[in-house]
Amino acid sequence: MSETILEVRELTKTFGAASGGLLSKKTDGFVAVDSVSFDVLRGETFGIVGESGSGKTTLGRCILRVHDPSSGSVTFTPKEGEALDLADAPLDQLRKAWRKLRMIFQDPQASLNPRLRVIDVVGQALQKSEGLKGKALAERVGGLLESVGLRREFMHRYPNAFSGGQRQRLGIARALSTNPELVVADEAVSALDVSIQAQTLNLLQDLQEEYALTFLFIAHDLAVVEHICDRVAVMYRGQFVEVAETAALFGTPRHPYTRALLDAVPVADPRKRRRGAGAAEPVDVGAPTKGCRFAPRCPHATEICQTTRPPLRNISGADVLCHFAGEI
Amino acid sequence: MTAIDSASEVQAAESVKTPDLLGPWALMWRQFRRHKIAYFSLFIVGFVYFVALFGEFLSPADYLKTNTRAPFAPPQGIHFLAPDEDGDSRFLLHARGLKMEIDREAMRRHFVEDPEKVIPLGFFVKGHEYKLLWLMPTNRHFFGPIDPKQKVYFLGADRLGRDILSRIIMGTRISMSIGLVGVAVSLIVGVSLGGISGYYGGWIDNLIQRVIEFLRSIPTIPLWMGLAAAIPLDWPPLRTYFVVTLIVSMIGWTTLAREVRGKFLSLRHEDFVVAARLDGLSDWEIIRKHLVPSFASHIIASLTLAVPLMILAETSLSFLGIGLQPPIVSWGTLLKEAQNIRTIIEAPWLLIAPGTTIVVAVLALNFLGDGLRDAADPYAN
Amino acid sequence: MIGFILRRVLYMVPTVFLVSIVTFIIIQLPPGDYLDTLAAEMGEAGADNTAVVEQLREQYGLGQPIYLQYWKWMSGILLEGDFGISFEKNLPVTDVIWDRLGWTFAISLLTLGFIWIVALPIGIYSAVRKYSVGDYVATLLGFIGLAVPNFLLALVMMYVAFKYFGQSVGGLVSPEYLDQPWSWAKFANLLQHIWMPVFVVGTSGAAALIRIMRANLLDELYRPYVVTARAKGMSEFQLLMRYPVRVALNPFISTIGWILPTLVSGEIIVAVVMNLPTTGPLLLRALLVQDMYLAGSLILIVSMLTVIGTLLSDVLLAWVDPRIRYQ
Amino acid sequence: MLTKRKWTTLASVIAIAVAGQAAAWEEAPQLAEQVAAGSLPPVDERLPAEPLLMDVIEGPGEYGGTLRRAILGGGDQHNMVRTIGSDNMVRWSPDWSEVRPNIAKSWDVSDDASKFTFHLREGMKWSDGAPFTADDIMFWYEDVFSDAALTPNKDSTFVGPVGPVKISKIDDVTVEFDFGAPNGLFLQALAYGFGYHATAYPKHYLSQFMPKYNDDVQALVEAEPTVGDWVQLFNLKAGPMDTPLFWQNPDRPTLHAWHLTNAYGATDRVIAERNPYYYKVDSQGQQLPYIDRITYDQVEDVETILLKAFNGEIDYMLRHLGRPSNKASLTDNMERGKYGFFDVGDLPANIMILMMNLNHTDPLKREVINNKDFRIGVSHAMNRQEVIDLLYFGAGTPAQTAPREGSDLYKEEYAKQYTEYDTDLANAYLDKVLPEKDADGYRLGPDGERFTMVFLVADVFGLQYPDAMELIAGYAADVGLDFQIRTTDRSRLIELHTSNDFDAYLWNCSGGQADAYLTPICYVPTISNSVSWAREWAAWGVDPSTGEEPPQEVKDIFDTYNQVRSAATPEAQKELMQKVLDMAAEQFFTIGMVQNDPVFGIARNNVRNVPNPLPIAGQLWFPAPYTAQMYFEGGTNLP
Repeated sequence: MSETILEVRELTKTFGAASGGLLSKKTDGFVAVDSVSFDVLRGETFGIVGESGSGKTTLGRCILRVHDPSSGSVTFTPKEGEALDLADAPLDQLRKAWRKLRMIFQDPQASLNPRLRVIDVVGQALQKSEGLKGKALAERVGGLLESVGLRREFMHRYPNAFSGGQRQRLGIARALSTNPELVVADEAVSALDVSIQAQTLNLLQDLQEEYALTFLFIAHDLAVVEHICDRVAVMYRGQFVEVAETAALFGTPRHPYTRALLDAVPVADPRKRRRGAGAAEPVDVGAPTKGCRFAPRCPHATEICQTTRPPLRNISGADVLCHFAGEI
Repeated sequence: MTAIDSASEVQAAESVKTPDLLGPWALMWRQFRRHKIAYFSLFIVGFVYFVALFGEFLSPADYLKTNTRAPFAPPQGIHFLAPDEDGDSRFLLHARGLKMEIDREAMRRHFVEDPEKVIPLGFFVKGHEYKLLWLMPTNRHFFGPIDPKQKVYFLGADRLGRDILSRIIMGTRISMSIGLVGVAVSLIVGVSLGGISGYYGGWIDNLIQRVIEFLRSIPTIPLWMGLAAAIPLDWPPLRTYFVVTLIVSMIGWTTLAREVRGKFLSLRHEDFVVAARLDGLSDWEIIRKHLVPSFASHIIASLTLAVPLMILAETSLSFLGIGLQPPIVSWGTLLKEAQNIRTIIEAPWLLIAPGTTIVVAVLALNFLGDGLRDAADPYAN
Repeated sequence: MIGFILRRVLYMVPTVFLVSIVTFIIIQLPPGDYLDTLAAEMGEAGADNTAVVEQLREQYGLGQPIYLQYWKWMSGILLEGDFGISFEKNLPVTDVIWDRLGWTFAISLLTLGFIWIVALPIGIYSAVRKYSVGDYVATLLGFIGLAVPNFLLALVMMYVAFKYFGQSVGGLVSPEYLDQPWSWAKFANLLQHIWMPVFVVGTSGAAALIRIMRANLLDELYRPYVVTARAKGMSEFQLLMRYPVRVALNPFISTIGWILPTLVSGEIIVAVVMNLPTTGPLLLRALLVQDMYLAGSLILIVSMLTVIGTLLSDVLLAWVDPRIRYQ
Repeated sequence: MLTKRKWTTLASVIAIAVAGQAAAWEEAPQLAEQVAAGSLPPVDERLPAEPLLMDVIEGPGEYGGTLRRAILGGGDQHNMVRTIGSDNMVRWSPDWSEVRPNIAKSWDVSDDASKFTFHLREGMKWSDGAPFTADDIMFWYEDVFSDAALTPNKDSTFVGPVGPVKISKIDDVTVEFDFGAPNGLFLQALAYGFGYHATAYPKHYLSQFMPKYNDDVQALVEAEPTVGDWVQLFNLKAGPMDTPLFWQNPDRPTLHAWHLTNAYGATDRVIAERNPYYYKVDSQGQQLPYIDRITYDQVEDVETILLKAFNGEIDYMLRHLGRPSNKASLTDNMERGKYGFFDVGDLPANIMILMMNLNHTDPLKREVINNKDFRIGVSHAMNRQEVIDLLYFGAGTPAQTAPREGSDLYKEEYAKQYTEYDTDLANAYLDKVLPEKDADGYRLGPDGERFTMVFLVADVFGLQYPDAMELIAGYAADVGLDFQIRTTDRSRLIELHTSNDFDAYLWNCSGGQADAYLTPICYVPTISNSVSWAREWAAWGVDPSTGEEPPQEVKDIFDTYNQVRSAATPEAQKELMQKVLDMAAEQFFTIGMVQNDPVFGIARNNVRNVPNPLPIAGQLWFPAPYTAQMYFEGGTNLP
């Protein structure tokens, strides 16, 4: 169980940077993912949490090479076959890797082309990779639908004939169609009603066992993450500020931002969320700061936080990006 | 990333009512039929193309045949009751003959309907020879005087005594096909260039955008005039016609290319396109299976809206005298011929008849396009 | 933002250069030159002054190769702001066009105003009351505006003005004011005349904009934020003005970019029929008789103004809606 | 040895008689005010010693009013040429029958008609008050006409059978024109429009643009942005009257009755003000013109002129209005516009002629077209009466290109040969030339391909020609001929036919009346901007080293016409001209369709002294010599 399936090193993604050509001046652009490194172990569920705009979705997409990373490496090691650096793999190798490395989208509505029937959407990868057609395809898609708890006959419907939860099941079925090893679930349940969220999460857990899946689970909802993940990374403005076992993180949060997040959790009283430590104060997201990125919002910030980037420290099993990790 | 999209809930609620197997085209059709005027317009447009196709059959007279006894003859009504020998009225579809008086001093002809002179009318009557659908030689016409030697001008006659109704009918073929051919050219050029521009982006997008910007910044009429004047005079009318069509379609493709580009740009980052890519589909497969179907309906709507623009563009060309050459007749040339004070005063039907035809056809096409556009994206709202 | 504007301005240079070349080619495309036209007119007098024509050909430098003529024209414009001469008027082009450009601008601006004033409320109404009787009426009127060729409208309106209002037709002022200095009476007389071309030229543009406005607004009206705002109990009018209308205004800003070429083209025929002292008839005449420096300079100037107009509207759009900048 | 024939009209005798009592001259109130204010010399100082006593049409008139007209934005300079511009040394009588004195008070002609001595009016002045003398004519002759740079090719009016005229000054008011050989048509030519040159070059004004008279001419060249050297400058300031140039220089003094105050084309309205120095008076001693000013309101579309006429905004006009198709609507609005019609004798040799290219570059087509039987066949195939009924409301007669009934040179066979509409006869003639037909019934050429001719038509006079051509193509198809129609604009048409790059085209031709003598372009091959049917032969006729040698019959026509030009007496001229016409009719160069009836113009109800009927022709620039004696009854425009 300790085998590494995904190794991410110094992954950086910058948007809108220009080198300064004939007709444009040099711009630094906006750093969405800032030198992120982590490992995902086979069979675990690795969670990434953060607010909107923290760069978690970009990170997920860079791993899959939906976006080209600006620098860094993403090494994917399937059970059979060579390890592959997805960050600069050629397209044909990427396509092979994508069979083992799938994605569940946040918005089931947007990710399912409304003009195609379920059989063509869910079976699209199968048609392409295995050349399945007709009965064989129907058989496989039928099996997939059943495994996500949908009726086999639904395969002839159009996606718009389904409810939100059902659609997300379709998205899951589609992700599973090629027997993947690693599934990146980008806010897979956040678009769903709370009751359906729970059902879907349970389904995911069941499927993880059944298919021996590894999940990279991206979410902004701490409760969901706590429920499903083995390890959790907290992302703030493009950086992992804390990575730890789920229990450790929720038990003893080390980073002030993690604390702020957890303080904001009580869902029952939305007004309380607003009072969370500086969490709602908007700061220009694009502006680079010299020191700690969280410093402007941090209740513990001192002189050094304004001027010097904090180092990554390992404190009792948790990696924390803070000058005062362990002290506060 | 936004939270729960309330629109999707609305959609979900609606989808309960939606029959299971209703596909996107069926949905569009349902939506389209709700737009009553558009639905009605579909039939008008269908009828107009029917007229274009069966022009000779539907025209009561040879559209080129002049008549010294009928220049500026006014429209003749259709009457139902005619007196028989006993002086009683009986049912007879007929028109009344025209008596012409020439006023040489004012250089004018007066026409008076002569109730005595009855010209019986009928369906499927004999008339001038033609080939139905360019194939079947025949001389049958849908409606007209039973005696082929008689002349009746339902919408009046022009300065050379030619039947305006027949000329409008025959002009339909030219005008409507100018729209179609022009739109086809715009479609091919616009979709390919717009697609390239939007899908690949980068320098090629920039280049194409500059070309479009450049073309749009030149006023169209000088452009047309320069190009039209460069057509060699010894070309046969049909080739000239084709080139005129191409010139007219210059206005269409830039708009279309911009639209297609915009669609590509916005669709390129849609989740279902990303998903398709992750499913292993190639660029070409994505364009074919996902992108093109997604905006095909929009394109169809835009094209429907472009056809009337082409028709109007041709009338402008004709007005400037650089459009079609006689004996080819189009709505534009008919309108141009009637574009003078003398016609307004003496023979307003020469202006009203083709004018109304153009307005009705253009209206119908616009409503059709409008309805198609509203229906184009059944998932939009 | 400044970088964006700078880049766009730099892009203009090749565009305008290309426009100048293509303009020159377009006006050279028809066979023959101005002197053939002049010879034709002189032929009317029964004179066959081939000698005079050849002499003038020399005078106007029309015997030279085309690239030399182009170079002469371009270098004149760039170095001295000299657009060449009008053969037919025997005046520097710059003396001929400014007055007319002024009127063209005036009519264009009035037309733009007319289009906006008409299209905005009708477009909003039409979108908010989708498929209502009012919407159908507005749509119908809009489409009729689109469907009637404007030169037809021009002639009919002129005839109606003549026949039923006894108005002196043609031009922007009555004949008795033609060589009068500007006065209130003349201005009032101008107002009596100018609405007609503005109406004729503006109808199709207004109709098009109504359609665009309606479509854009419909897109916006069903967005979640509108639904949310409505749920919060905001009044319908406030709601509309707060967001959707603002977003849907983009095409209105875009009109600044395309209004000029459309008006110049659309206006040519109308201006001929209605005898307006604008660039239209001047350009048409110059093209017909191949008065090439006049025609070329007019097209060039109009094209340049268009490019500038497009730039202006793009900058405005980018200012209003920063997302556009990166597209 | 010169024997002088004295031409002195009654008018000048009276004029001399009246001249004795200078106080008798009257002038317009407008001018009297200026005289009173001292800004203008008194009228007897402005008028020449012997003013021209004008033979007014109805009677003496009253001063005042503005003659309002409309003018097109471009290419309409003849609007002014024909109302103001034609005021030459001599003029045609209002009925176009004899040449009368004008600027010249009298002249003597040598017996062989080679020398012409003109007597000018003493004390005559340009419109700016500077004296007009023989020196002005000599300036034109020596410095303009004889200068190779300014006049590379001489106008044919001043070129005799053996070369350009030689002019010498006898004294300040006498000049002699010597052609060195008989030139019997010269006086006629001088009375037509293009005779204007000799009296249109004021030395005191134009000499400043010549280095010969002005050392500092370069400064003027530099001040004028549109010119590069003094020749261009001079051409700009002294442009030919039939080009816009003349009317764009209001500074140039003239001898015309009105003088432009602003340039044509630069403003919305061109205004011509009364010339206070005009040299004509009426029988009551009133100085002409009666009408204060002429305004030309610029319009872009001829339709507007029609509406203006309906509205009563046009006082006198035939140009652009006098088309058969406008007659009915003009009649309907007569009361509203308060105008009436007058007849216009615009009567050319033919108003619609099929001009086929006898010098076609394609030998095959040339062979067919040059076959007279082919042309006769085509002529018989034409249903001329139908064309007349449809396009001219029956107002015209089927005819060939020929002098018209009523003119001196008329002969029935010229006009009527082959005009009978008879398809059988047409087919019989055509069968002799193109007997074979294809499956569609069209005749095949000698090469076995369908024989097709492309006809060019210009839509200059409304749709008249394109419509006619559609009818003609129909008649041709009835006898198996494939005539194709190409509508184009006039300048392109001219460019194609003057470069001999055409099969055939549809146009008209002058020479229906007395102008046949001077513009026989449809009877003798001539290099012309309007008419081309044998360009190569015409070029040979001018210079046998160019073009192509024509057949003997055509050479004979050239010879005979040269004899017409040098004949001294009208009788000899007529006899020889008749010979030319005989030969041309025998050759049957062009196929005429229609000789029209007179057309019309409109004049508002209080405009008097309107020539009716008014003859006009290509070179007869009427009514210009007679506009000065028109007046408004009541001295002002009708409301």
